[in-house]
Amino acid sequence: MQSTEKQEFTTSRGTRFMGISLLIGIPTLLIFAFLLSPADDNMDDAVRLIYVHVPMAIFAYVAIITTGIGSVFFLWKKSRWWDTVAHASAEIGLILCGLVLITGSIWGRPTWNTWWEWGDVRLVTTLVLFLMILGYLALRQVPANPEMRAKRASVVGIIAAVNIPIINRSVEWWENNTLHQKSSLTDGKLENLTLFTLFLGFIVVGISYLWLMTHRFRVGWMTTEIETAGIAELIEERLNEGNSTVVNSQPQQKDGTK
Amino acid sequence: MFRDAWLVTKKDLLIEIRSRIVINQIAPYTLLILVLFGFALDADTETLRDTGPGLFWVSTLLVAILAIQRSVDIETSDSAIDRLMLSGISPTSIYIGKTIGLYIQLIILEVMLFIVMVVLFDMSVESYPLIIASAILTTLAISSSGTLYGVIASGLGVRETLLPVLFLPVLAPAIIGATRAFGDAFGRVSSDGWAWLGLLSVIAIVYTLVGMLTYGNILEDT
Amino acid sequence: MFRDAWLVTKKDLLIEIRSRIVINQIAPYTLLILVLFGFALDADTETLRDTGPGLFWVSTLLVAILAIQRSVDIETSDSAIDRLMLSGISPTSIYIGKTIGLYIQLIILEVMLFIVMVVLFDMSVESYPLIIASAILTTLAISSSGTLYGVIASGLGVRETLLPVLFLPVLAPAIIGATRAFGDAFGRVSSDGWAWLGLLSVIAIVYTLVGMLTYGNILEDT
Amino acid sequence: MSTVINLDQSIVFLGQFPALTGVTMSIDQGEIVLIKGPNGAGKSTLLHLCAGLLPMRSGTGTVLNFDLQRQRMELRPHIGLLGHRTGLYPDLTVKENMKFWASAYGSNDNEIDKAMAFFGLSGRLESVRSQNLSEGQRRRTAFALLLIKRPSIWLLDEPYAGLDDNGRELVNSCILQAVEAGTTVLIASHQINNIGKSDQRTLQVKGGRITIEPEEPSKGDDHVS
Amino acid sequence: MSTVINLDQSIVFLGQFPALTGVTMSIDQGEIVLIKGPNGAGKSTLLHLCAGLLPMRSGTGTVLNFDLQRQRMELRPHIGLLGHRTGLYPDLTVKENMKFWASAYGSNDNEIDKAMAFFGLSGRLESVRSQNLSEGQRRRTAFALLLIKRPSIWLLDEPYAGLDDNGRELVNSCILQAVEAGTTVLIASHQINNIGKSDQRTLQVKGGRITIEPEEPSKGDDHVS
Ligand code: HEM
Ligand SMILES: Nc1ncnc2c1ncn2[C@@H]1O[C@H](COP(=O)(O)OP(=O)(O)OP(=O)(O)O)[C@@H](O)[C@H]1O
Ligand SMILES: Nc1ncnc2c1ncn2[C@@H]1O[C@H](COP(=O)(O)OP(=O)(O)OP(=O)(O)O)[C@@H](O)[C@H]1O
Ligand SMILES: [Mg+2]
Ligand SMILES: [Mg+2]
Repeated sequence: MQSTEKQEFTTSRGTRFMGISLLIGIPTLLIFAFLLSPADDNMDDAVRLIYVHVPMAIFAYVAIITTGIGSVFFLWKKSRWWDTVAHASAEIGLILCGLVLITGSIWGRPTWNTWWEWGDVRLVTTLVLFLMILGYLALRQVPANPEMRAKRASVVGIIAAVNIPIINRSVEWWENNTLHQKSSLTDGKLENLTLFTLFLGFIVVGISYLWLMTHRFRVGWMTTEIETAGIAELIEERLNEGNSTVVNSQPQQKDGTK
Repeated sequence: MFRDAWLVTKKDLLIEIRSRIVINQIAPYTLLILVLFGFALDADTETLRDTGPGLFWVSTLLVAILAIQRSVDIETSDSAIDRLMLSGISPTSIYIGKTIGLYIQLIILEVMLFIVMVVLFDMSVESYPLIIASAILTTLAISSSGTLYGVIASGLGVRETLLPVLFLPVLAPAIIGATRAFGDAFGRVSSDGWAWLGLLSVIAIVYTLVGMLTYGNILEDT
Repeated sequence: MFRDAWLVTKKDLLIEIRSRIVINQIAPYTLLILVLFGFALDADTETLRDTGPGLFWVSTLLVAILAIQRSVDIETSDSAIDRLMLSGISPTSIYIGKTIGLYIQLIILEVMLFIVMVVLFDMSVESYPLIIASAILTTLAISSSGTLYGVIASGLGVRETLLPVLFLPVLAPAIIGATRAFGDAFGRVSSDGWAWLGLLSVIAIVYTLVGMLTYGNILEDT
Repeated sequence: MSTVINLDQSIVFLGQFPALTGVTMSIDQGEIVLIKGPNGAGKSTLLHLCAGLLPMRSGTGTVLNFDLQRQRMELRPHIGLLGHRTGLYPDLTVKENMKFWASAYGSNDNEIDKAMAFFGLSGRLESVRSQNLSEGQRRRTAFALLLIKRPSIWLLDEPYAGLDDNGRELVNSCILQAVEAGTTVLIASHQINNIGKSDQRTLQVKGGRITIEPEEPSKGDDHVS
Repeated sequence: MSTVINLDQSIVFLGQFPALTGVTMSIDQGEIVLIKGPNGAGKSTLLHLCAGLLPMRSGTGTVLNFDLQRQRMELRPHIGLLGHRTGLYPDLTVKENMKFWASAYGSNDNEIDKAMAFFGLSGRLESVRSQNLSEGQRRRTAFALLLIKRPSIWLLDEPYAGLDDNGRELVNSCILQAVEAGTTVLIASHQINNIGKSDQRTLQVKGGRITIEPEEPSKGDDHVS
């Protein structure tokens, strides 16, 4: 973090490393997904979406849970660091969650013959999660006292995080009524190469998450830094205003300050 | 702590009795919703009865939003909130008190709504205990998260709009569960309604706890 | 007269934009109502589509209540109403202005709600002219009676117990008519939707006239 | 000079409570009348009655020759009332508030600027939402609104509350200037006893009724108590 | 005597606006401090800060030995604040308002009766809803609520606004009595320059900062500006 104070950009050795790994990882994933891994027996080529769909779903959860943890620590330690973490993670969570919805819909079109199914629990709960994050970010956008806003947002973040288990377990609870895949990972029915590609997917999405996180965190940190830097100026203005009021109302008085 | 909470509850209920905003202005809408749906779907009363449970909870939730806003307005309209925060009543007590106040009002509304629905839609109840248990838990989830979110959405200069945006997704799982439980209690679906009570209790308890723990943090900076 | 009315409208809309009951905040709200309902009714999308028109108007009405309350609050919260009454703007202009302000907000809301509903519930429209005509008339009925009702309900003058008595019977026929018209436009019911437009226009016109004629009397005694 | 306010045995009820219990007074054009009286005496109610904002239960009254029983609507545009509450739109900025009312009153931009500058509301404050103003700034805005309306009668309810020394002077100079131009000014205030003009009158309100006529009758008329 | 309020370079933001731009002051127990300054100077904000109702952006401060950064919650019960707005529940009667707060503060019925009688609120007014009170009656009620709370610090923001002569005297006598008993009183008011006690201090607030220390330092301490 010290480095951010000196640097113009949000890059550092760590993120550059991650960036480079992504440059290598993403093409590799694509190659494995589209060329090397086999098509599924009943899902055909559409199965290839699983390599991004599932990792993104998992990391969407990770992102929101990170937001929750950041929020708890912010309320506890009152440290801006945690607040910035929570905020950054939520934004990435929103993107991931949105991508899960999109890839899922694209996937659903050939496999279930529909873009969207209201009766499906997984779909609806994922949408609900998406809306929760949207609400969180809407609250963060409100023009208000930053401290007050941060506290309120933390509470919303915590509530969103405690909903993750509920949303995740929902498939089990709603069992009778879902089109959506049940844990095919744990069934152990996947072929080796498929499994490996999926594993690769996890790693790539994971690094992407970390990479985005660090950048977004630094941007957030710098934003507050800039705001803090502006304070002196605002205060100067305010003091002058005080003086000018004095001049207007009591012209005989020469010295307002000190 | 509970003495203070009860004070706050009593005060909120007294204000409601005096101003009758919830009863006179909010309650009629729930009835209107049911009547409208009755007409809108008339053709086929089976459909109507199938929608009954969902309709019940969706309208309860929407009316709850109005009631929550009212509960916040009571404190903020002439900045009584300042005095409340200086009063020495702990935020947890305020939270509990306002939650109970809201709870009581919502339960009364639900009873009315329920009676009207059963009569209008001609529905028959198979399991009253299930109805009562799920209503108790869901209303707790609504009022505990509502009290919390009401104050989160207030005083930001954004007015009413933020509340539904934040509040509805958080309650969606509870409402879904409650709808299913009611569906079973009315004999409209074949799922096991009692299984849903587990979900509902988890949600109700978690929200109440989060509310009790974090309400103070929010009040700190009003 | 219309210049003054337009002033009032502009002012109300500006306040709405400032206090951010703007498109991007209403959108999630309406979306959520539909999502919740979509899930509450679960299983069967035919049922969902059957309820679509009713759901549309019920949600519109609910959001309208918020908007009406807000429209009244704007004037009464810090007794701006006194200044308004002393301003020389005729009560009829105030009434028209506030009605138009409400109307514009509701129409925007309805367009969004409509799009979301058609997409989410996967509904197909058979007759756009019917949809548009009935929406225009019903919204006029809601906003004209809502403006009038709002000022009555705010405790200005007449006792507030009058309000449910006045408003509900007043709007129920309009909403029912609109639901039927929409039902036909979506091809969900076999009734003749255009026939309902007659009822809707009568209601809209009568309410607007009554509002224009009586608003002054209500304001006179504040 | 012509009589602009004339009340005879006016009784006004607020809810079930007789806030005015028979007020008889007459006020001439161009007068400054100070209304004094303990809390709850009925001063604010009296001003609202004169503004045509309250119905009379019984009695008769005319303001600017409009009958208070039948012509309140016609009377209102000629009245400027500054109440305990400022009646600004909290979500709008000071400038937006001014602009809206200016177009309602038919005042032009020049008048707005002058009034705002006069009350020290130019510059930064123009674009502050009125909910964020300090108490005194809010009252200054309310007074600026009164200025751009240019009514024939000013009814000021505690006009000085919340204003600083400078603000009070500005208000006083406004009042004196307005009276010069023929405006009639009624002031209900606990804070002052005279506003620096000799021919002002003081009315004492108590229990919803005017109790004592001032010992220094200003123009030898028969202002019956 | 012990210092009850101590602020060092306190900066407070309201939204994006620096309402206090670095306030440094220290106030001893039992002092009466008059806070003066033009409209919008930051007086109300300063009082809210001392009440623990606003977060400090930077600087340090203690009130009654509670840290203003970390212990605002603990501080608040010891503060009595009378703001520009009275904070009564409009739908409840005067008596009901009193009773609710009394039980929150742990005061008994006797204290309620005494406070209400003292401010002339007994009798008819007891059962009037506070929304129907006159401005002065509402402020009297707010003051009565302050009395039954018995806080260690009184923060009075324009306490005299809307009060009649009698009301002002009552308030003054309350203040003097409270100070005798060791209460510290801060008053922000445009209306008075002294409240009849010789060892009061005056602080001048301007542009969100304390500008001039009074020439008559009350107790020889180093109240740095
Ligand atoms: C809009 C539609 C969809 C959404 C919102 C969605 C959402 C999700 C989510 C949140 C998960 C993570 C669940 C977990 O592991 O806890 C997931 C996993 C998964 N999804 Fe989807 N999905 C959608 C469509 C589809 C479709 C169409 C298919 C394939 C036919 C599919 C197949 C899978 C599979 C195989 C998993 C891994 C399940 C596991 O191993 O636990 N999804 N989806
Ligand atoms: N609904 C009501 N029920 C009972 N009393 C009422 C009601 N409405 C108003 N009052 C009483 O009517 C009187 C109104 O007086 P008004 O506001 O005119 O007083 P005022 O002279 O302006 O006082 P202040 O100096 O405090 O502003 C008050 O005594 C108030 O208690
Ligand atoms: N959100 C905001 N944006 C801009 N300025 C603001 C905002 N909130 C408050 N202010 C300004 O902060 C200042 C608050 O001052 P404060 O209310 O403390 O003044 P005061 O000294 O009590 O004045 P008064 O004598 O009028 O009561 C005002 O100048 C106000 O315009
Ligand atoms: Mg008054
Ligand atoms: Mg102030």
